[in-house]
Amino acid sequence: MRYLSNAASDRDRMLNAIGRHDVEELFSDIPAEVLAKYEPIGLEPKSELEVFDAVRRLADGNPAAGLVSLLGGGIYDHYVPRVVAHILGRSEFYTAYTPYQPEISQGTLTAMFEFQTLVCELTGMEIANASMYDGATALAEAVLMADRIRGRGRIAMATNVLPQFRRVVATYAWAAGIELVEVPFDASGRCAWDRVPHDVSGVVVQSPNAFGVIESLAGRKAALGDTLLVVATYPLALGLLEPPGAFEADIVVGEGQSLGLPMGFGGPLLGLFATKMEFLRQLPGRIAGRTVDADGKPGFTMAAQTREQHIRRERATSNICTNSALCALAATVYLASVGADGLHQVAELCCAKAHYLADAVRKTKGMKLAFDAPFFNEFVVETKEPARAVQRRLADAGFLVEDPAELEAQGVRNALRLAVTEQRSRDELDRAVSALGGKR
Amino acid sequence: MRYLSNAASDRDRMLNAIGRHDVEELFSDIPAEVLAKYEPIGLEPKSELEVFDAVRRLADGNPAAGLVSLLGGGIYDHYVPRVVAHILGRSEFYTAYTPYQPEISQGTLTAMFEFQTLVCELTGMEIANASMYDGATALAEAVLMADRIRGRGRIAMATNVLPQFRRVVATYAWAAGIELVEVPFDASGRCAWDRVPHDVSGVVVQSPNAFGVIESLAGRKAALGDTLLVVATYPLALGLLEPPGAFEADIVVGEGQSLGLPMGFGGPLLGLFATKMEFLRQLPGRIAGRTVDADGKPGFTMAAQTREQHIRRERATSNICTNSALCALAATVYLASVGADGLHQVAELCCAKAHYLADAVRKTKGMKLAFDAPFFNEFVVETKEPARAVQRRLADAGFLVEDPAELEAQGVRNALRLAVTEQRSRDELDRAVSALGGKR
Amino acid sequence: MKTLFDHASREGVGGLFPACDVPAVALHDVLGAGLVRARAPRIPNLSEGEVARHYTALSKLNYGVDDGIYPLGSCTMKYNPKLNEDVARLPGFAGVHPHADADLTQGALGLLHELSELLRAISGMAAVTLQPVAGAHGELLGMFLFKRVLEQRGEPSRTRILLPDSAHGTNPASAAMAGFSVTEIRSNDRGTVDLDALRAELDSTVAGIMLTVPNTLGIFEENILDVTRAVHDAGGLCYFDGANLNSFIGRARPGDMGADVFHFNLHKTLSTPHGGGGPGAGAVAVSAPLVDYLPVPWIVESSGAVRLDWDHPKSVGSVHSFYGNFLVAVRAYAYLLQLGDSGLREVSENAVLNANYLQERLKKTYPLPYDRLCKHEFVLSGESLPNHVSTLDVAKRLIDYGVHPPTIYFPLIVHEALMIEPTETEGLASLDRFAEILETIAREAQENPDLVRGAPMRAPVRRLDQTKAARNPVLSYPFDEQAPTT
Amino acid sequence: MKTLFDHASREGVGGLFPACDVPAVALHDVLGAGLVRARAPRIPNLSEGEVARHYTALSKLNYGVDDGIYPLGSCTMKYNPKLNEDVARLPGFAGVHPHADADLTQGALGLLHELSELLRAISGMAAVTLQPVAGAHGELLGMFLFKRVLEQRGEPSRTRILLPDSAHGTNPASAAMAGFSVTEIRSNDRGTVDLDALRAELDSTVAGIMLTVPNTLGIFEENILDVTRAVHDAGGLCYFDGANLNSFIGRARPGDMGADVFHFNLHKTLSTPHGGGGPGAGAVAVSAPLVDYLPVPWIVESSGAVRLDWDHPKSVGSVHSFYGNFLVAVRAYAYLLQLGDSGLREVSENAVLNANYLQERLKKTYPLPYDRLCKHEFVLSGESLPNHVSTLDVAKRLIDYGVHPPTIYFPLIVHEALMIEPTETEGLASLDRFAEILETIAREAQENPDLVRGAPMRAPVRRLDQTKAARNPVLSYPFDEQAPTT
Ligand SMILES: Cc1ncc(COP(=O)(O)O)c(C=O)c1O
Ligand SMILES: Cc1ncc(COP(=O)(O)O)c(C=O)c1O
Repeated sequence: MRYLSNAASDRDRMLNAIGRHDVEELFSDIPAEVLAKYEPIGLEPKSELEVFDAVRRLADGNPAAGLVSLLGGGIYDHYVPRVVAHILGRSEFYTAYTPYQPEISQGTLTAMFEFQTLVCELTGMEIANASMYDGATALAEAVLMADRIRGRGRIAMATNVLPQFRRVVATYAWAAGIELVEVPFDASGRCAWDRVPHDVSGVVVQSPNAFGVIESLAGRKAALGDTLLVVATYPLALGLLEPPGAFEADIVVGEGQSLGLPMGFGGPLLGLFATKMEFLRQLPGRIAGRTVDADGKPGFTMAAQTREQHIRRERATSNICTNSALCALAATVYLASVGADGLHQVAELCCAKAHYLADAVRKTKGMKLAFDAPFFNEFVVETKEPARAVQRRLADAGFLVEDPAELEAQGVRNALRLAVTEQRSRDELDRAVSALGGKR
Repeated sequence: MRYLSNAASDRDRMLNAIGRHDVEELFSDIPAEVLAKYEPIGLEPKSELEVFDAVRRLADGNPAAGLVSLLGGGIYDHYVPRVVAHILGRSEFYTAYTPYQPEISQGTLTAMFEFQTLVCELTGMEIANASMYDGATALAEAVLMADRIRGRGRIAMATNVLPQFRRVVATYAWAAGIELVEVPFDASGRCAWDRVPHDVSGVVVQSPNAFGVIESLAGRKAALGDTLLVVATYPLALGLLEPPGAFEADIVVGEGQSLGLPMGFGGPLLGLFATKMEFLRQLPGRIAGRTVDADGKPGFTMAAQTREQHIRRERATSNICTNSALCALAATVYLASVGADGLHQVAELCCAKAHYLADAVRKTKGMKLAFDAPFFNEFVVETKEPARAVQRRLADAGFLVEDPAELEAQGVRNALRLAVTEQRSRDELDRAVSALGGKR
Repeated sequence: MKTLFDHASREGVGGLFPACDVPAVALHDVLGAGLVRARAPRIPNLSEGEVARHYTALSKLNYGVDDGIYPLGSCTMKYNPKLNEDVARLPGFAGVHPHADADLTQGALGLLHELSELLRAISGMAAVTLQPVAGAHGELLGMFLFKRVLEQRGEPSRTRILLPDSAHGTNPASAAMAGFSVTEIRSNDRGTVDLDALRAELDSTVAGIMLTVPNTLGIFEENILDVTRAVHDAGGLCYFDGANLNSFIGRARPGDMGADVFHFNLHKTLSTPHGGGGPGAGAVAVSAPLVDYLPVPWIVESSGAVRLDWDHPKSVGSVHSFYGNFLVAVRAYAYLLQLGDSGLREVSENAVLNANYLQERLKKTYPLPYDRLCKHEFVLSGESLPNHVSTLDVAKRLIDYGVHPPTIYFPLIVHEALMIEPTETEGLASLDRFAEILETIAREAQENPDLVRGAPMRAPVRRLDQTKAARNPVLSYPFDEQAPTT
Repeated sequence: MKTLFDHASREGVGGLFPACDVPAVALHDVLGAGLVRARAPRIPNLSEGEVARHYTALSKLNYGVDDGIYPLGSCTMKYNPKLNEDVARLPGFAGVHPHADADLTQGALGLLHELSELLRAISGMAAVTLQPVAGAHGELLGMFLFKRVLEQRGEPSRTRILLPDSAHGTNPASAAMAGFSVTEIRSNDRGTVDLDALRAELDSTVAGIMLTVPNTLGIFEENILDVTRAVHDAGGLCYFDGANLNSFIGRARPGDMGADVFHFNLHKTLSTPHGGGGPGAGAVAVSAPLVDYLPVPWIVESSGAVRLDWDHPKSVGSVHSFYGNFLVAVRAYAYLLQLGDSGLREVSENAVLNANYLQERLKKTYPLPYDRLCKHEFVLSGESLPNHVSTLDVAKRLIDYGVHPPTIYFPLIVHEALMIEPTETEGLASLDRFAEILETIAREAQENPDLVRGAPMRAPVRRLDQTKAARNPVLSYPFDEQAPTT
């Protein structure tokens, strides 16, 4: 086998050295009846040439990758600067383990520290961890954390939070014995704050939410009292939008895919998690901190580890071990590459292009925007025709638009969600408008 | 501009520091009338996103890249182990210059030394240089070198050498005032040795030659006396074939593309150049040698530099400076990846598959092999029908086959050259046979 | 270490994104005042070259698998084939949105389906989900499944999870996150579960047991069938932590040992890279009675077409936004295709042979508390080192010799533990070199202890002060510590 | 340094290539005895991990542009954009066979055609060929063109090429390879061509002149128009070596200065990487009278289709197997698209500003023999260093400070030359750091000369013995020096 480094002769020498005659002796501690039951999986080994070919054929079997995407809902077709993959392709980064030995992991640790800083800068929060699995599990952990802090056994969550987030939160909360209270949205598509109950540990909103609508967060935290304000966000939009931290959010989470990750059929993703310094001891996940070495030279190491499973075990703030480190590095290199100016520019492009499309939709017969509220780069269109027919028409014209079933399940009928990124040209948008209106 | 690192404010500071007011002053030494004549090239700057898109569209405009290749003639569709590109993608290798400072270029120099060794092992020669531009210029330099050594002003070259090699040799020889004498091929497609004149500095043959035929080199050198035997070869075939060195060749050159380089529309390529130790002083190009450092520790550096242009100027053995270093690294990593066993295996696959196809061709009505002589992975088919019609039929069936015009120019009419590599499956070959025979 | 924020920012970099080809929007108008960001995030604007240099320099402060042996016990830091990286970057995979219609993503769905089937066959169990994205995530899902099945059985009072004292920290943490309490079962002097201690705990409050097979000492529970039978007989369920599957893959199946839930670490067993801490992938296999509870969406095939199936009312719900770490699954799939059946056996053969070879050699120098046949790893102790040299010192000294230290101070039941997993991809020459270095360090501990206690000397930094990091947490760049970035 | 051949080979690696799916051939039968290789080449069989580790380790012994400033004068070691690498690897380019029919390769042919047109506009000349693959290759082609045009003009007796004494070594070597003799023209005290010395040589044996513009001192020949006019008046031709085009690109054109042939170094001016010594690409532009002699095939466009045109009977022939270094051309093309007209001007502005800034600062510490406005580079002298410290010592000491030395001992007309080209992509902070280090070294030469003369201390190896390498050439692995590889 091409990846194993012992020759048959090496194996013989080693067997000899340990006083064994047959390699099967090494498995004598496995019950014989278990060994006897083993059945091969029926796979012939293949060469690298054949496997590359076979897997490439599967990749070619995804026409979606070549169509023009108007898909959003948490995952967006953003441009990734080419330098990102080059840095991630350095084996020192991608083949390393969690930096348990900081002295030979300063690359990973410095990047973690930068990532945390960037998340703080984007969200307006004081501390951030080194990543969670994805936005959905980050939110689920935020719910657990909020309830650990306030202990009321109940969390309120707006129903205009993305379905995939709500599903995961529901599963985690059920298992943890936390009751989830649904908060409806109002006619503008925004959280109906007056329906938030009082006796909850925290309230969860998303902004921009599942309809692309930006929630109005100003003054909410003051009204909530000690109920924790948990906000899920879209980090790229924060190049333009006032961050949750500016509205005194207590915990901010988000899906970081927009920051330099490929869509990758939905994984791996990047969970962002930020909070206030006062909650550090309740934070899930890893965090890098600055320190000094024996010579007093600055360096980085994992900090506040006593929260973590490998030390605190069943009393840890989370069970997370492997996280999304390399995705966090991608986000770090992405943000370093675009800089503050580029982040503003790309967010502005998304916003302007989405508004261009929305304006055209407004002028299209039989179409209107479902919600009259500010949005960033994504909005919901209500159609007179059955939405699925419109979706099909867009598909025939080469556009990817989501199945309307998901919006319908969320209570928005005959509607399509359209997302626009900096990758969409005016020409593509004009063609989409034609297709929406029934022209090709 | 994204690649420049000075801000406008930096430039102001620098101008100030050097006592200039305006950047245009820095160009005051260019005659004003020249500056005045300048005309912009009419190109708007584009963003990385746009350029990637635009260039990718050009790449998509090459359907040849997706068809099944039976093309050969010096460039072959071989499989490149994936590890090769990963190593070449390390910026320490690809962004470095020629190793003028050996102490911080041991990576490049060690790989050069390995490459030279590998070329010697493959060709059976004593020394090899660190690369030439391509096989054709390597052969041209070999012709110049042979004539430098023997000084007769005449070189004999077989007409069954690849046309692209012959063209380049002709240009170089003309300029150097060397007369080229053509040696015809016999009915078996091999060099007509009895037609080699006596008063030449060297005789050039290629094996396998432009028809895929393996030349019979045994005993030739002895018959030539002090006329130098120059052999162009196909290095991957040397996994199977007795190397030119075994037949006492004096200079061996070759196109190294088969060793881990993409076809790349014909460039960059890799010129191999090997010879006998006695001719070191006449060798063109760079060569790495082993030495020791100030502590006696072994290391590598450029050797025998007094042959080279930067020292010997107009009396140098060649003008070559930049060569094909990174391609030589690719070949080195390729050979390290396949090992002696893999090289034999891949050569055997090529050979077996080509013979499978040839056997089927022999059985196809209206087709025969043009030459009755041993071949490696490439052969010439004579067709009863016009060869171009057959080529078109193959093209319609998705096969790339060369325009018969080139063979015709070489004196082989109504014929197609077919090359087979390890990448061709039996199924593809069977389909090619059907298409040859008129079936689809 | 210079950070990103120590680089001077400059105006006018640009060049990544196109000029706006639609009418610009007045942000305050379209978004409304108060929603527009007042203060830009402090991210320097740099040229691409400055960015490339910064991160290239950082990369060189790291040690990766391509730099040498990386014998972290329990982590299976084996070689990560380059083929895997290439296939995962194919635009036909990387560029697929998870919400695209199934008929436009048959390649991706088909791969996920095929991989599940292969993993199912490897595990010998009834069904597999690829949704979990890490080992701990698989454990958590497993605990959710336990909870759901017990709920459905009308046994919500089964709230205790039993755990051997050698368990990885994620095991108790996962159990707790799912609302279970944890009871530790001590190991016997052979390093395996003490059957009597286990039986004493088996009552009607027991939800089940979490076992690591082989365990974190690298020891296979010979009486695994007795253990799982006892738990099942008592009405409990059996979770198998599969982090160490490389030691028996291709030879034995958890499904034949009584597992109800088994998690794979694709980033260990199936060679996908660890990425400096992630992303991973943690497929979960279940026994027949648990199938209905698997998370939605299922990936199902019928008459050649693969689709997402949401219609499983008993399902525990979802544990990930989409279908797990797809691009990691692509890598694992490519690896499995290369291995085939014979390759699976070669993996376990080499993993176990390498570990036993090293164990036999090193036990002459470092005490081996559980001296018996091991599987893919073994645990030495540094407690007998002279001159107050600790396991931590040995680890740091290994760095000076250019190799990565093993896992240290885990499992907790071995004092001053050095947990060594050479992995199957290491060759004899590399093992011998590693052993020699450890032997040299033992000698140094005797003859020149300061050298060991003061290590590392030859790393980018010397030993880092963990106490300071904990006491005075600096967790993001202290912009105010110095003059503002220009 | 461990070489590939120092690794132990092993049997049974395999796994790259498929099993043979056609009948095996008996080699001795199909090839005939005597043609089958008798002894396998000595190449070890290794696992992929062993190969990856070996070459990863080698890469770390190198210094690249991503590691810091690389101020090799005349080499333009600027930043190599990652975009370029990615587009060059697109399968639609990398997987195209040069013999595929033109209608199947319109993307590639179109790119070559467009790039030629852009380069033609930049040069202000009549036509461009992309066939040469390096600067020296372009020079050689230029000399072939001179030869052919003179032949056609019936002036074969024009056999002398004039060359300033500051010329790069490839210039005289190229002239000689094309059968010309070389006459050196001395520079005046301003570092430019001495017009009188030139005029004195201009007779009917002169084929032409090769000029480097700006020259290797980084100085622009202010009287370039006088020089070219004089040569033309005397019936000669003018070759411009364009290695230093980054100093005036976007502002001035060789076509407006009297050039008959001009070569571009795409791997210098247009940011394509140097690859440790190649591959490069060296497009050649010619004036109208020389167009007919350009090498075949031409790449011509008519009514939207691009094709190869072989029908140019006056052509000098071919200088490359195919169409030059296509994948390098792809990179250069992508770079040009990003630059646009404004970018071209920014390139020359920054190249020249950076060089003048450094020149002004460093001339206070190191003598600047030609003290005047420079273009993209300048040449200091190390001759006044105290305590027998040489330019070589300074270069090696720079290595200890983690930066790459400049070009040294070239051009030949400056004693102990230090030829410094910061390039346009370097930023002020990096320039200041480099200057500071050079200033520190000058101080060290005074105060602690052994430190400088003994440098480098902090490189993978210490100073290498060049004499031994020359006297006792070991040019390939000495297999016999030791026990044979197992
Ligand atoms: C035995 C064991 N179980 C579980 C885990 C957790 O796996 P992950 O890090 O993928 O969450 C690990 C990882 O180190 C482990 O070694
Ligand atoms: C002035 C000058 N001319 C010509 C060359 C030769 O170019 P190449 O190395 O591409 O052949 C160089 C390269 O160093 C150079 O600096």
